[in-house]
Amino acid sequence: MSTEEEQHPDIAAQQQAAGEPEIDRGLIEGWAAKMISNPERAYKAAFYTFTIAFLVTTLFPFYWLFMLALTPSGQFGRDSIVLTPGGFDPSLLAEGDITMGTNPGAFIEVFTTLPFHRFVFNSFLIATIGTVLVLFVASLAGYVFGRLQFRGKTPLLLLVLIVSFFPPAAFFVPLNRLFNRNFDVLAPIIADGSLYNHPSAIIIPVSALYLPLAIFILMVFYAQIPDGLEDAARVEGTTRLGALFRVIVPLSAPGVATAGVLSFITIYNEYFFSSLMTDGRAENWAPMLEGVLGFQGQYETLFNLMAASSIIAVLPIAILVIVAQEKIVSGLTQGAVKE
Amino acid sequence: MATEQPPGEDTRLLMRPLNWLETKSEAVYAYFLLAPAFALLALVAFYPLFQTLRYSLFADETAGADPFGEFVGLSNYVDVLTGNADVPRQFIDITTTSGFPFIELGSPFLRQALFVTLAFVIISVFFETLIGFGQALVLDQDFKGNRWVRVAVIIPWAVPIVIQGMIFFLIFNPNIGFGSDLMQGLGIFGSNPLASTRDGFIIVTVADIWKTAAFMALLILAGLQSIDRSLYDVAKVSGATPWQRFKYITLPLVAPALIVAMLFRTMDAMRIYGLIDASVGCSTVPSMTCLVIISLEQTRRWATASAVAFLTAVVISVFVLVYLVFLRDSGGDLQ
Amino acid sequence: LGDDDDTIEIDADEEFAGIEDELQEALWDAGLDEEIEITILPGDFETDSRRADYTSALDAGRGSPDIFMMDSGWTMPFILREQVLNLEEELSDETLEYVENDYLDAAVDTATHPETGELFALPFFPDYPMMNYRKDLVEEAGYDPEGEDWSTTPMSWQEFAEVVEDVWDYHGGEDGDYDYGFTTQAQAYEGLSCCTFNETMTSWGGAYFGDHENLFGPVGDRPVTVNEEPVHDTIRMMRSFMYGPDEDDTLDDFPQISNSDLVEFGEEEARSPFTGGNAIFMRNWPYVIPIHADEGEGEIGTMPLPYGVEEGEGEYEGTGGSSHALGGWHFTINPNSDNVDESLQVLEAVASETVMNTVFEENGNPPPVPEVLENADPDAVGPMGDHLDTLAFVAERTVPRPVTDVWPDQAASIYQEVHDAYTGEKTAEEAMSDLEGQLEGSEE
Amino acid sequence: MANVKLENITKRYEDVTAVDQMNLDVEHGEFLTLVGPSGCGKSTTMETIAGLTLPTEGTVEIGGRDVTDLPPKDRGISMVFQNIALFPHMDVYDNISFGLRLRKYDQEEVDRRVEDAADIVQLEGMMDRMPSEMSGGQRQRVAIARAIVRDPDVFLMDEPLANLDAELKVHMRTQLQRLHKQLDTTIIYVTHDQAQAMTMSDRIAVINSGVLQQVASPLECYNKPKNLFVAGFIGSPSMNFMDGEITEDGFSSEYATVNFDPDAHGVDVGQQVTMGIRPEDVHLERDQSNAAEATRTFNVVTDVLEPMGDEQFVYLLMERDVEADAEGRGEGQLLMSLGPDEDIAEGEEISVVFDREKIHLFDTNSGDAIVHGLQPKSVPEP
Amino acid sequence: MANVKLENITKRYEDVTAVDQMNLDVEHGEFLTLVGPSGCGKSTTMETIAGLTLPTEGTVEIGGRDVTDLPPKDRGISMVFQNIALFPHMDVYDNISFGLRLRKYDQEEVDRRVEDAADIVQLEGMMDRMPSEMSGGQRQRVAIARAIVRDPDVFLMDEPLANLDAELKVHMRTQLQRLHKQLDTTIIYVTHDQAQAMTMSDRIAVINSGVLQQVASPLECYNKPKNLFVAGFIGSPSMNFMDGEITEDGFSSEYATVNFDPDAHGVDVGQQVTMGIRPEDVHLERDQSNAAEATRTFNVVTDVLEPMGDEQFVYLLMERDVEADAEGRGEGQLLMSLGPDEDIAEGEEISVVFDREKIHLFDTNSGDAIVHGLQPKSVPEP
Ligand SMILES: Nc1ncnc2c1ncn2[C@@H]1O[C@H](COP(=O)(O)OP(=O)(O)OP(=O)(O)O)[C@@H](O)[C@H]1O
Ligand SMILES: Nc1ncnc2c1ncn2[C@@H]1O[C@H](COP(=O)(O)OP(=O)(O)OP(=O)(O)O)[C@@H](O)[C@H]1O
Ligand SMILES: [Mg+2]
Ligand SMILES: [Mg+2]
Repeated sequence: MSTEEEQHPDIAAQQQAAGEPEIDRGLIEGWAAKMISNPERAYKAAFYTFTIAFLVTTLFPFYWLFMLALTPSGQFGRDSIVLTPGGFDPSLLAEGDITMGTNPGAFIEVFTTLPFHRFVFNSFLIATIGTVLVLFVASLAGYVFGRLQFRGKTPLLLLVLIVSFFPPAAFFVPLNRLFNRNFDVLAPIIADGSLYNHPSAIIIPVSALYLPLAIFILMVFYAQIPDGLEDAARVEGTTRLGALFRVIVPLSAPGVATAGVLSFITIYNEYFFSSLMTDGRAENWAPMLEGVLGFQGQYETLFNLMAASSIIAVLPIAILVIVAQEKIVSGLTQGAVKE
Repeated sequence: MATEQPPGEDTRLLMRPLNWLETKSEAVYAYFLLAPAFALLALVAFYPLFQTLRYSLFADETAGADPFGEFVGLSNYVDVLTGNADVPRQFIDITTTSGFPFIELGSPFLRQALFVTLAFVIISVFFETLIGFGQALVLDQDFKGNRWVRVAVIIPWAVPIVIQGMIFFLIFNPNIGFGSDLMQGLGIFGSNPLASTRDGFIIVTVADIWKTAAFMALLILAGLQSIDRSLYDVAKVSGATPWQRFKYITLPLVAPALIVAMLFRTMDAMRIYGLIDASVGCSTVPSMTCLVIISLEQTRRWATASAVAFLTAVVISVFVLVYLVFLRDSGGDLQ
Repeated sequence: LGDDDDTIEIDADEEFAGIEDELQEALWDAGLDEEIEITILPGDFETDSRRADYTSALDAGRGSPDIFMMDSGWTMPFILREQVLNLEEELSDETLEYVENDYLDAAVDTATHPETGELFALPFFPDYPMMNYRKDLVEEAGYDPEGEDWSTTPMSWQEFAEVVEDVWDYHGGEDGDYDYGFTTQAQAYEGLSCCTFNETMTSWGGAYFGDHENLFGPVGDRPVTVNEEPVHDTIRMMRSFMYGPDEDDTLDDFPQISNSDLVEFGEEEARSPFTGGNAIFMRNWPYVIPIHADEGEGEIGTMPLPYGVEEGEGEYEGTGGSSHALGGWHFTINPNSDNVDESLQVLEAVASETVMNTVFEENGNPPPVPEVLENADPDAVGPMGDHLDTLAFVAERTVPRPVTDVWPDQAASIYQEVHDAYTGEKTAEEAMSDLEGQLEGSEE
Repeated sequence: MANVKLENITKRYEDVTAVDQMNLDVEHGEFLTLVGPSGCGKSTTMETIAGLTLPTEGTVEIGGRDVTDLPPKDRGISMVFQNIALFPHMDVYDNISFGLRLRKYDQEEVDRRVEDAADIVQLEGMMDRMPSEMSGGQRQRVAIARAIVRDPDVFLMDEPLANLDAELKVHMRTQLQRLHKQLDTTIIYVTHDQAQAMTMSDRIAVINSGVLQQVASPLECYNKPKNLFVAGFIGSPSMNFMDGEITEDGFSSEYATVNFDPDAHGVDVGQQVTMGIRPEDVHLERDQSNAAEATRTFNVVTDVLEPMGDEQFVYLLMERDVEADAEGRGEGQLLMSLGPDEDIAEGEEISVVFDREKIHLFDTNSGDAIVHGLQPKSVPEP
Repeated sequence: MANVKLENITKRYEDVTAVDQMNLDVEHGEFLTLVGPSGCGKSTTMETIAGLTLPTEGTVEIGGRDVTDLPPKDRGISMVFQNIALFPHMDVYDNISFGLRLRKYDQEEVDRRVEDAADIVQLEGMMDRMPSEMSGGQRQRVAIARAIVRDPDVFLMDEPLANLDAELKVHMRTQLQRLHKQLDTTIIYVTHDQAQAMTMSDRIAVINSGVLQQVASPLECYNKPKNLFVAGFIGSPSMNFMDGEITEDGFSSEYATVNFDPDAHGVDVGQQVTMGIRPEDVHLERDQSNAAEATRTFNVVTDVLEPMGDEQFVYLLMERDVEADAEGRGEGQLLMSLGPDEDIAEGEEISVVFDREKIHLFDTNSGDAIVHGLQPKSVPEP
């Protein structure tokens, strides 16, 4: 499966150029002969096959979701939605209906029915703050577990891990009581002195519950950086902590970016606490989840709006992934990171 | 000239404790850096868990204002394990459900929830790892447009669970989706996939793989990217075929990242709930966490819920121990 | 977040939040102090999530919101735990009397403490299922619903099934344009236990716990009566509808009028094909009527649900005859609120015809007082106008929800076993005898 | 048969041409050393031969086969990397035996070979250390063992001894030479160590900025450098150079003149030439008998002394007021080497002679060598 | 004032004692070179001084302050690492300026200094290369620039020139020496290159297996090695050794005898001693005038010749049937160095003498030196 690393990318280019003048052999026969005589080509073919397979399987549900969003709500239950939205009828185009019987308006109704943008913003803010918090705290802890030797390391690591053994529900009752309690000290900062309806009521538990994973990821990546670099930074005049943030963290860019993306996504999509720590009002920091669920009633479910809102809600993540993948894939570690 | 007199000597307050730390032993330094993490965990995890543990030792009280009755020790645990507890009859008795090869294991907890969960964990984690690895290898290549392929592969992970569940629920919804007809046509599904444990199980598993393979891919990709490329040069010269390079260089070097990914995937899969709830429902595919949530939310048996949560944790811990052994062997620094 | 002190927060849902202004006006018209303003929070649409929200709010002693809108299906546990304000001591005698005398009894029952008889919740609006049908299709097949007065004359299940079969066949049957002759809810979910199965079983003369007065308890001191013939027959009839009479464990003289998709159907799954023009008959709640008016195909007609045995011929008191599960919502007051007095004033105003009519007109939710419904102006209530007589008819033939503190456990057992019987995992007798064991277990 | 032939190899990176039109023919069984300044393209050349880098132009042949498109594993080579590049997750044994295990040698054979290799690099008893637990030199030895354990047709060794101490270096040097003879392999070697280059190689290839300067035996490079670059690069300390002009009488510069017949040496009067003389070919006047034929005497002042133990280097100023520049040598400055016991002090005035037979002349502009060793005098010097 | 003082430093890893009870006093402004075989603990010593490794025992003082507990950044040191350790995520400029930027120097000052440092290591114009785009030598030069840009009190340099070519090595050597004088700093240096150790250092510290063997000036180490280890280690090629016994007449071994008066040299008859003689102190019989005082003539057979350009090494067998072992030297074998022009062939029979004044005697058992240079003969040799 490791197709390309077999040879330099420039080989591929050259081979493609060289492969041109063989067209007139039997198509299949020629192809097979090439495969055998040139395993690189076979790898290449396998590579493209896999890539396309992955693309189709990951993207099809989104495509389907999009079709669902375009389906007018009256069309549910009439025909199955497969490749075209329900009610899709190209012949309507002739009648001047450019939507061809679909309902692109769903993408606007999402915002008019509910302040969906505000929900997304809330989630975005909560996820951003949570991610920063997680990365900072987990960096410190991951560094300790990945690079330092001290007594009690394994037990402490297990203690962190134990948090992940429990379903979130196991934390809920005590946390709910805690976060709804009125703390007079908090009263000047937060209306009515309890954390309910305050973003931190989501940020704190969700970050903490995601923390073990972040710590483990960072631990693994930090452990891989050779000691020499940290030593060099310390000699150059950083503190140990400085060396962590100036050398270890940037060098673990793939790991940190991964932990960051996962953290953001996890918090952004979190299900349990998000739905319980606010009263569901956008102005009370209710997250995007409440927005999506807002289209679902006991009776009537606005499937098309749920689908449209999901697509919209996924967009920030898509942007994040585009940005972060640069980091994840930056070949920083090539060449000079060596013992 | 020889003495260093930096112009902007750092006198910020923040620096003082950091400087103080420099001279301390590695252990003191370690504890200091761990403090924030443990403070957060103490507040949000250890304290609630301790409370929950306490709750699990009391009787359920469904009528009074206080949800807990008198102290009963471990009897909630005993009841859950022996099937005497009033955990909701939310779970199909798998043994009599056709078409799904479950064995009779005793109490409903063990026979249904545990078994469904374990089957789910093993199947889904296996395929997610396999597919995630494949995806990561593809994403690790340099090719035109790989940036977009990367986004496409990772994006399912970004889909909120509610929506993930909804997509698959709707695809297999007899009115709206096409999935049931397709699968029935292929002879894989029975007549009511959303009401059948076997078919529902497949739907949930596929949905989970669709979404979480991306998680594996992301972590493995990061691991792949951290490998010093000159090692591949050495291996190439040593005569390694691509497969051997994968086996002897890539695999062992991503192993720590891979095992961490699998570890957390396993723990997550063990706690599967949201997806089930949002797609086929807990009554079709009962998992351990379903049991907790339903006891908690629906029947308000908090003590029983707490006991089930702890039992879940015990089951998970068994798996985790296995992983930790692997992680240590793979060179992940645990000792 | 600067709520000034006189604003009363009512946690309801998106739809009520949409008519906040109208409601406010109506409350003032009904005599509410002009100083008191309300704000309506769009709580979760999903009833289970709403219950979870309220459970955690009340468990944590949270002071907001001031008023909860609670599903009559799960208000009882809160009452039993005395987590909501006891209205008996707080409301004016006038209002208490109004509720006691004029409100729909079945609704008041779910708002009252079963042991003390004290009122803890104010019924806000009830909800009743009806049989909806495609009037146009039925008429094409040669029936005359209006002439035969379907809207207030219940059929027996036997008659009903034959009519459906006939109309369906007329339109091509299974292979024709309509996949379903009839849709209802047979998913394994709470709605099966409390409502769909409950009402059908009742119409066959069966019951969970004997006489209807036992539905609210006393737990442990009432018979469990599920493993009996009427209950078995209910299941067998449903199996006939789904699989045809040739299958095992069915009733021979009931034709197939649907298919086994029903075991995956909740309200929405049942509604989609109907609204989408793919089903002819449908058991569902009145919310489908405004939706159908908006986007549905064909003309909708309504009638009471069919009966299995004649009214009064059931073995237990309250069973037999056309029966309709009672849904609906109540208002309760958060005892931890700082604004209990104002909240009480709001409830006083809610218990007025002005408010009831406003709600009915704006949202289509029927008034909790039958008399108000009878006096309603058909032109003022939009699409509901055509169905007032059916509504009034079914409002008098309701089956209360059997809500007690153990109901959540029991509901799970019930829908699980019934569903198993529907799908053929077990025979009706096996399933009901298993259920009997489980219910008796939870009654201890 | 494993000769290696580079034809017209060019490797360009974005902004650098690392290797430029290189043609190199290494015979079977030859020990060829690539030398050249840092960054001149030695490693790049090695990588091209190994197939780790694809040349921008040109072809590589090994054993008569065109291997330009073959992957490294099919080229029959093994390589020691400049950056050592041990597998961090394998212990010493696994690192060394990696290539053998890939080829599925049986366990005994692997053990035997690993033991032999470890023996050669003196790593016995460290078989289960991890790379992170070893010193720099130990790691480098593991890297060497990993390459030699496999007896390939061609060895590529990029600075394999850089981190070793003198004694071990000599030991390894001898070991490699022995191995070379025993196994009858071709070795291409990169080193910055003159002693290694001189003693081990059959031929040396001198590279500058990616361009091959001279390929010849070590002594030929030393004695008959093809151009100024090679002359300056080979030999440590390096040759003394003086820029001057050809006059009727021979060479003349600001600081020195040397008499000879321009015609007999193929230079033209007025030509800009650079004269070169190695430090060991500068003799004290009193020792002039050591020179085959001495030039006239130059009076100089000693500047810096560098005792090396077995010899000492003396920096000389041709005139007292010459200022020594950063490198210690420049116009008007001269380095000579003396026996360790010669009694000499800094700032002393002494007289020295050059060995005429060891004088090199280069064209200053093109840098090409013109003459190596002046012909015997026909006219007596003043 | 930045002297460095190690007191009783011991560093133990699990199974290795890397540094053993080391006491070392480096004076302010001194240039001290640590030498020793690979794995002897040089890097560990450096790390201890830098504060990167905590010694198991002992204290480190810099400038009179006990810094054992101070972090590296407060010790006023800078360091060139053996493994180079460039920050792979920073370009050359950022790598070099890292320490300055940490200390918040203003931009101009940073630019100026970086430029100067880059100049010294000849890296101008490469400021925005990434480490992965550079050759080995270029990387090493960046590492040196990073260390010198900061003018600290103490420089620690672990093999800073290993990857550089001879010319650049000489250049850098001179630059470092100049820097050393200019900045008046203390330099502690590790190298495997004898030439560097000899030419640059004020003193050399020879380490073996973590134990300090001798700390003295380069010439003293060369001429008066304190024990067998130092004698063998310093000097390249290294000293010839012969094991033998003291007789009434002096030294006697299987292959050679040297006459002297045991009493006058502080040895006892019957004592096991090892005689040492450096290759350059073995002379051809016909050149014996070059020796201060020659021993008797030994008839030997030449074995291998190694021409080095400026000299040649000749391996001699004391008897024809002696078999040369792997290292080329052993009992009965001898290495001598000759001028490059001596005409000599392999397998020739020749006669050589030793320079009596250059003969060293060591106690074979303890390894300690007994005598450096025999006293002038009182009895004529046979
Ligand atoms: N982290 C470690 N764990 C165990 N042993 C170690 C560790 N680091 C070094 N050693 C051992 O300590 C000894 C001294 O190592 P050190 O790096 O100081 O040697 P060195 O003198 O610098 O050698 P070289 O010249 O080869 O660089 C070696 O035997 C080495 O194997
Ligand atoms: N990946 C790269 N991208 C850009 N330039 C590069 C790259 N690799 C090498 N170079 C440049 O190519 C030239 C030749 O590099 P090479 O590594 O072959 O030098 P070298 O002769 O091995 O030097 P050294 O003796 O210092 O190891 C250098 O100028 C170097 O900076
Ligand atoms: Mg190189
Ligand atoms: Mg070292």
